[in-house]
Amino acid sequence: MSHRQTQFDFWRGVVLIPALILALPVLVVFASVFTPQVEIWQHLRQTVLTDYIINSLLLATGTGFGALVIGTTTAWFVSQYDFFGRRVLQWLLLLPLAMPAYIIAYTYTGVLDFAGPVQSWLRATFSWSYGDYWFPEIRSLGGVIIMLMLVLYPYVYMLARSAFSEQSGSLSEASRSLGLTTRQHFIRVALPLARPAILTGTALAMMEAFADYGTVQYFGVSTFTTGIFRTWFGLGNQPAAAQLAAMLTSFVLILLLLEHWSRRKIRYYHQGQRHRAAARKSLTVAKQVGVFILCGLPILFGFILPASQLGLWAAERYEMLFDPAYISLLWNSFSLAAIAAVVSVILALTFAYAKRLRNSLFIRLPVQTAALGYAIPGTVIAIGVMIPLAWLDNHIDLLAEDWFGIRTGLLFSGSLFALVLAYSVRFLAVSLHSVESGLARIKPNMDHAARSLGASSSQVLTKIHLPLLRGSVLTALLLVFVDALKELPATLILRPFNFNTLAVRTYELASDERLADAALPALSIVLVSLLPVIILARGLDTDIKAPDIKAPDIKAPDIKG
Amino acid sequence: MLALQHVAIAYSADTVVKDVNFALMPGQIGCLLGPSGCGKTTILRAIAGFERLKSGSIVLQKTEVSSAQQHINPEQRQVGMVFQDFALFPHLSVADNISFGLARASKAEKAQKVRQLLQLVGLPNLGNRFMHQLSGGQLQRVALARALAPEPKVLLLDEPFSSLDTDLRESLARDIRDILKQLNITALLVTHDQHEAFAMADIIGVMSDGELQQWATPYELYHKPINRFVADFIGRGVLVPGTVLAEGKVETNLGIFTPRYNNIMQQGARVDVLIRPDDIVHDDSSPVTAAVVEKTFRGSHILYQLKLKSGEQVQCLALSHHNHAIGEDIGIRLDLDHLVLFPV
Amino acid sequence: MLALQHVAIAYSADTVVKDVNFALMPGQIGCLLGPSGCGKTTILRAIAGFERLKSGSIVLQKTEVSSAQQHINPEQRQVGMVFQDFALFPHLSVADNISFGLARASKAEKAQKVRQLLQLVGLPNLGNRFMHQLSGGQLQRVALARALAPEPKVLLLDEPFSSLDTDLRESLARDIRDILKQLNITALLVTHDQHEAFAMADIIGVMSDGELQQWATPYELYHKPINRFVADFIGRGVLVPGTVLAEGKVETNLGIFTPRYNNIMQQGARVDVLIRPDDIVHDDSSPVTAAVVEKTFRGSHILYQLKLKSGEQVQCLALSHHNHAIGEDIGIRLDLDHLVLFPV
Amino acid sequence: AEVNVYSGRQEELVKPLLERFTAETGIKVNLITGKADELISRMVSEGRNSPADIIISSDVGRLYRAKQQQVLQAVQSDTLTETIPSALRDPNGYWYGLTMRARPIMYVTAKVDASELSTYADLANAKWKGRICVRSSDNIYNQSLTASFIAHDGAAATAKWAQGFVANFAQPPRGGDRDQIKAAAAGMCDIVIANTYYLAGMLADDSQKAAAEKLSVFWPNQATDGVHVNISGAGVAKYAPNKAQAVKLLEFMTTADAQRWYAEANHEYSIRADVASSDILQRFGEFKADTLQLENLGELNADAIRLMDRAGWK
Ligand SMILES: Nc1ncnc2c1ncn2[C@@H]1O[C@H](COP(=O)(O)OP(=O)(O)OP(=O)(O)O)[C@@H](O)[C@H]1O
Ligand SMILES: Nc1ncnc2c1ncn2[C@@H]1O[C@H](COP(=O)(O)OP(=O)(O)OP(=O)(O)O)[C@@H](O)[C@H]1O
Ligand SMILES: [Fe+3]
Ligand SMILES: [Mg+2]
Ligand SMILES: [Mg+2]
Repeated sequence: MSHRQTQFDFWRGVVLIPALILALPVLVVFASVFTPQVEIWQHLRQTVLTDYIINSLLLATGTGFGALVIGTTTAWFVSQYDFFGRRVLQWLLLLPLAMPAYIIAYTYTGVLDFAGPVQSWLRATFSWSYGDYWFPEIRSLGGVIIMLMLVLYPYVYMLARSAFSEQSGSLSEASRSLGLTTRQHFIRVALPLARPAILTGTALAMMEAFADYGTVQYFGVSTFTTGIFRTWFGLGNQPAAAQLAAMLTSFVLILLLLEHWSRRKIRYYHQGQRHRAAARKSLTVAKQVGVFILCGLPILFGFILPASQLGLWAAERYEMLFDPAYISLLWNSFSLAAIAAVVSVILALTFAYAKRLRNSLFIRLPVQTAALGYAIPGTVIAIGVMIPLAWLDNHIDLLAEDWFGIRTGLLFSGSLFALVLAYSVRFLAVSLHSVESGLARIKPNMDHAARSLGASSSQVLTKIHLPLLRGSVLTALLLVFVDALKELPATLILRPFNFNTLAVRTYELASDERLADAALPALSIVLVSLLPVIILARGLDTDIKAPDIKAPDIKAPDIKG
Repeated sequence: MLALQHVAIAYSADTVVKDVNFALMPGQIGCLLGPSGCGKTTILRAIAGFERLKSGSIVLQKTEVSSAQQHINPEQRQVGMVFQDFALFPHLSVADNISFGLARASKAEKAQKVRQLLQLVGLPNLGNRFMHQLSGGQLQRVALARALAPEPKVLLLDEPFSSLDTDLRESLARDIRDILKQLNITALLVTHDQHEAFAMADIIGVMSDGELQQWATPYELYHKPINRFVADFIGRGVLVPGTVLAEGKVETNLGIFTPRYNNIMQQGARVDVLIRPDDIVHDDSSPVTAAVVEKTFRGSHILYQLKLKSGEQVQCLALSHHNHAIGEDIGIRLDLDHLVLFPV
Repeated sequence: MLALQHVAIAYSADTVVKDVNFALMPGQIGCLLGPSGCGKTTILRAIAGFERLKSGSIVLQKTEVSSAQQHINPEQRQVGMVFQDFALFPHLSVADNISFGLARASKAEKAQKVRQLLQLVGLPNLGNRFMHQLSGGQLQRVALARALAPEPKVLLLDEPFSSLDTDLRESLARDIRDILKQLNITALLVTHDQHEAFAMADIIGVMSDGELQQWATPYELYHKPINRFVADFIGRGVLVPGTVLAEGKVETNLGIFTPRYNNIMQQGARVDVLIRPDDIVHDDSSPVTAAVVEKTFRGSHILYQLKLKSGEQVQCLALSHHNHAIGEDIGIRLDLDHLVLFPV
Repeated sequence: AEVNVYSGRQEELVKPLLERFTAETGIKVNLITGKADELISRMVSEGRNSPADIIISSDVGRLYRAKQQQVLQAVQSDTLTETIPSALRDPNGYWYGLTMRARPIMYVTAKVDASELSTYADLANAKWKGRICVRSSDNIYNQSLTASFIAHDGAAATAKWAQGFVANFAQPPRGGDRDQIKAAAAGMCDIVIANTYYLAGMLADDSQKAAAEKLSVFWPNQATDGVHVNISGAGVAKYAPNKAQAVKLLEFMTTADAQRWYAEANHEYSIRADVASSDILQRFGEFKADTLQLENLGELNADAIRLMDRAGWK
């Protein structure tokens, strides 16, 4: 009896306290609704609110849809078929994520806008002038959607890829024995089974689109995010800005709840006794070429073209490379992103597992709340992190002065701790959703079997789930790492003195419209992202390789669901 | 040692186990029989601690481990389980699966134990294989070995031999029974094979629809079923209508019988008499004959479905040398030792 | 209709099926028996098209679907399969799983078919459940219904009744046999239950270690096993040494027998005679007695292990009314219809 | 000794100066850059434990807000009061201007004659229909410009002007000041409103020079209030742990040397009369700057935004 008590408290404690801390910024935002700002809302409603809502929704759905289509298709081909170049494409497909959206926006604008080389050439060639011809306007809502979808589809791709490759071969055999072609199997079985993963990726892309500031701002599209900044900094009304953020978050919350509700009865683990991985199918040469081109397109547009443009710009400033400050920039970025990735994946594993163990509202609520942080613009979250931390620091300082006559100053805020905390809040959604969608594919009897053999609940996590979740955990690590690498708003505001990152550097130069100077750090973000990709690529690949009888390290390819 | 008291278990609103009571002494082997979906696995899962009780309690070695209020974690119960779906760990080799529960053992001890258990289940050379490289029956044996390895105080076996061929099943059942007895492990087995239950269990529970119908020794269960369900479920048989005469004798179309035990039935009461296939002995020389309606070849025997002159159908198990055609009339004789009656 | 010619199948370097040959006529029901791990599932998987052949060929309806060079995709074979591990779709309800293969049917037709099949497998009310809400036996029945729904030309059943209780198993086996016959579906069944094989199959193959030992009718298999392995694997029995006398008679410690069929054996040759438990009839009045060494209660019968005066052990299946204690001497009589001999 | 700087200007535009300061005084400088508003929020929540000694902003509105939020303290320094014109600093010494920039009208030399131009107000005239490029009203430069309009002419007149002005846009606002200049050079529009240092920066950049050369600067409102200007500036934090060093840094930034660096590195106008502008800036000619007390811009910023919202200035 006492055992049960302590266990219960253990998981509650392990989850509740960090989850509440992580949820705090989101709660700070939501707390704003208690200070009604009637007058300003009236103004917003009469003027710009409709625009904000429509644009934000279009932006998020457009981006989400695009990411879904690109990510799912590429993931399917990469996980199911063997074709020339698959091994390389498989991780190249992740790279566009490393491009800050506003940077890719700058590069495309540079090429495609009215003053850019393409249109200038057209005008010169056909002696047209402004208004004589139609050309798609890159700096438009449609343009933002395309830019965002080019850099955000990797969320869907990564999650779907591990979902597809972990699907049990026996299910595809079952549908084939019932006469389904591979395509029909994809639509009727593989896709619905990967649904949690795919929709999670899509939700991440949508949340990021909701929270995007740089691109919409540059393209002159008014969304909730630009509205929040305008209201906060321009109108100087912080509560109203937070209320806008709360409204935005509510949209996301409703979407997420609907999705969960619609599949509440479904489970995604395979009931079978055996875990046979599906072997990748081989293709004819012609088809290989087709698939290669198909999977290459997102890389071409999301990575190669913009990176070449950046490369051209950067070539002019290559001396910067030899600046020692530049090395510290690389190191800061890399180490911070690595820490953030590890911390947020550990948190995600703990939270997701606690939810699996005890599906109580007590645990679900704070965890879910914390995971909403992703939909809130980074600056708002950063302030939400800073306010409670500084409050805590100041109170510790006061107490210490009262009791011991010493001043402690700022212990947490303004330290790397604050930054890591902010990253955790911001990226918990990414890691948690990846891990959860993987966990849903492990059947509960695995846990039960281990526990009946005397493994404690935490041993189940380390000895059973972790190895089985390898694909999902690697995915989460990579996604958070890359995301953290280009994280800007929280870094900007929370970092300690004299601490710079590549993203900050890129942003400062780009915001001063010095694109050529911004190109090198921007490109470096991509290059640094390559490091973990290369380190983890082996793990990713064996992950989908149908294990062979001689392979000594078979992993969990088919706990599927 | 293991006692269930008024145990009820529900999935959401569905109560699938209702008021189940039974107890096993240390070292005793119990068995649950019952139709598919009657709640056998659910009971095992509750004992292992994977399902919570709606009401009632489960006591293990004098400790209440489950009740509506209280729930001790599975890993603290020392209850091993062979899962119906095996639940083997796909990321571990056969040997690692088996040694999984031997957390505290040394490397050499583990290897020794694994070798021993692989020998027992007849897979001596497959220690390095992974789960997707095994056949169904091999998987099942690995699951069995894994559950045996830590020598739990209580072992729950959910259809542990269902994927094995008869020979292997019987020899393995015998070996495992020996091990259980030797280590004084209390075991609860679920099986659909009644012969296996009879051979292995000290005591058997028959369940239906979430309720425990009878908890008794194999012999009692077969010969003194407590109700129609048990009579029907265990073994074969048909119920033939009859009437109670004076002195407790019973009259049916097949003749008049004297119950060995005193059935407290009123004279004139209408009853059903359970006639098992082995109560009807095929005897070519008997004057009573019946027509073969259906026959099933069962190796050593042929099971005949017979139609009596009076129209009633009964079954008869004859040695398979007596191969008669459908439609043929064959001689039968009644050899009714245990008269089982149910009031109509 | 379905023919395997010199089929060999390997996993990497391991050849697990070797030179297997058999054929089924349209509408015929075949069955594979064999010890766990002997390659039964592998053969079914090769017929369905999930494994490639190392050599040999598989012909389905006059088309060669598999050979070392050639491999027609599973979805083009119209071969249904009940998988040993069910492979049900966890994201679909029971009804949707069953109607999964009915792509071209209208909604009403699907609903009708699902209702009908759920009725058949005894799950009429569970159409809306998901897989995690079903018991093991219920899952198995859904898998069966799903494979039957599209009425494939060829149906492969891999231990389709292993998780069901005896009553349900028998009635379902009978119903499914009727359906197969009625729709003229060629079926190949794998089972570990020999009674089931006998009852359901027109023809049975016994496998061992990847090789097909005998392909024959149930009766032949039991009474004319082609080699010691089959004799041992099918039914029970012991081999008693004997010597061939003049005129083909055989002498053993149990007496002298006349084979019904002419065994072309040299006089004086040393042979083993297969004695099945049903060849030894328990007869209290017989002068020949043997001591009870071991007994297993099997419901309708008790299986006695007996020790003859000469030291040989034999088995005897006696009606369970004849309940004798271990150590007791009981009367036996030999009733040897089919003399099965193997040269030593 | 050290001094902690919160800078709303990018590192590129402060760090070299700070390094020079360290070299000259031996005072170590710690720096964080960011958006001024966020840095102010950070100072507010850090309260009395804030390590910040000095906050630098590229916009007077932010300095005004910092003062409002009470994170600044008044400091007096003769050097500062003497070198900085009074319009460019807080009357009480809460903040001091460091450099100045103007936001004039630029026109495509080939399509517009300078004589057609006069004031900002004139840009609402229908004759400019479809000929004006300007960036979004999200941008502080436009907010300040509108705020100065309100300060001079009142809200009603400004609202009317904004209506007409927005109606003349060649395209919905998008991109930055340089993008407007490039669009004009490429022929999309004839008139641009942009900060001087952007045009100057383009002229100094070989790859953008050709486009920039197609435009000329027109100084509007010379007959009336003068061209709209804004400043970058700095103030000393209320709880500055190193106040003395902070003041020293402020003073350093107003030295002729430092001012010259700004003039050359970023083409800004010095607050010192004795420091010449860069060559490029000199080519734009002399102008009369608006003498509006800059504090007003901060005060009216919110009003300006609402007004632009209503005018449909995206
Ligand atoms: N992927 C694989 N790699 C290597 N060996 C395998 C693989 N799959 C099966 N085997 C081996 O092939 C043999 C035949 O397997 P199969 O599944 O056909 O057996 P089975 O006759 O169906 O047995 P069971 O009755 O236990 O299901 C087994 O010994 C098994 O260990
Ligand atoms: N998660 C669930 N939700 C709802 N009902 C369930 C759930 N799990 C099982 N059931 C139902 O509970 C009943 C008992 O299931 P259980 O698994 O205990 O049966 P069982 O006796 O083991 O059957 P079998 O012999 O087929 O394995 C079944 O009718 C099953 O449908
Ligand atoms: Fe600027
Ligand atoms: Mg069960
Ligand atoms: Mg098998």
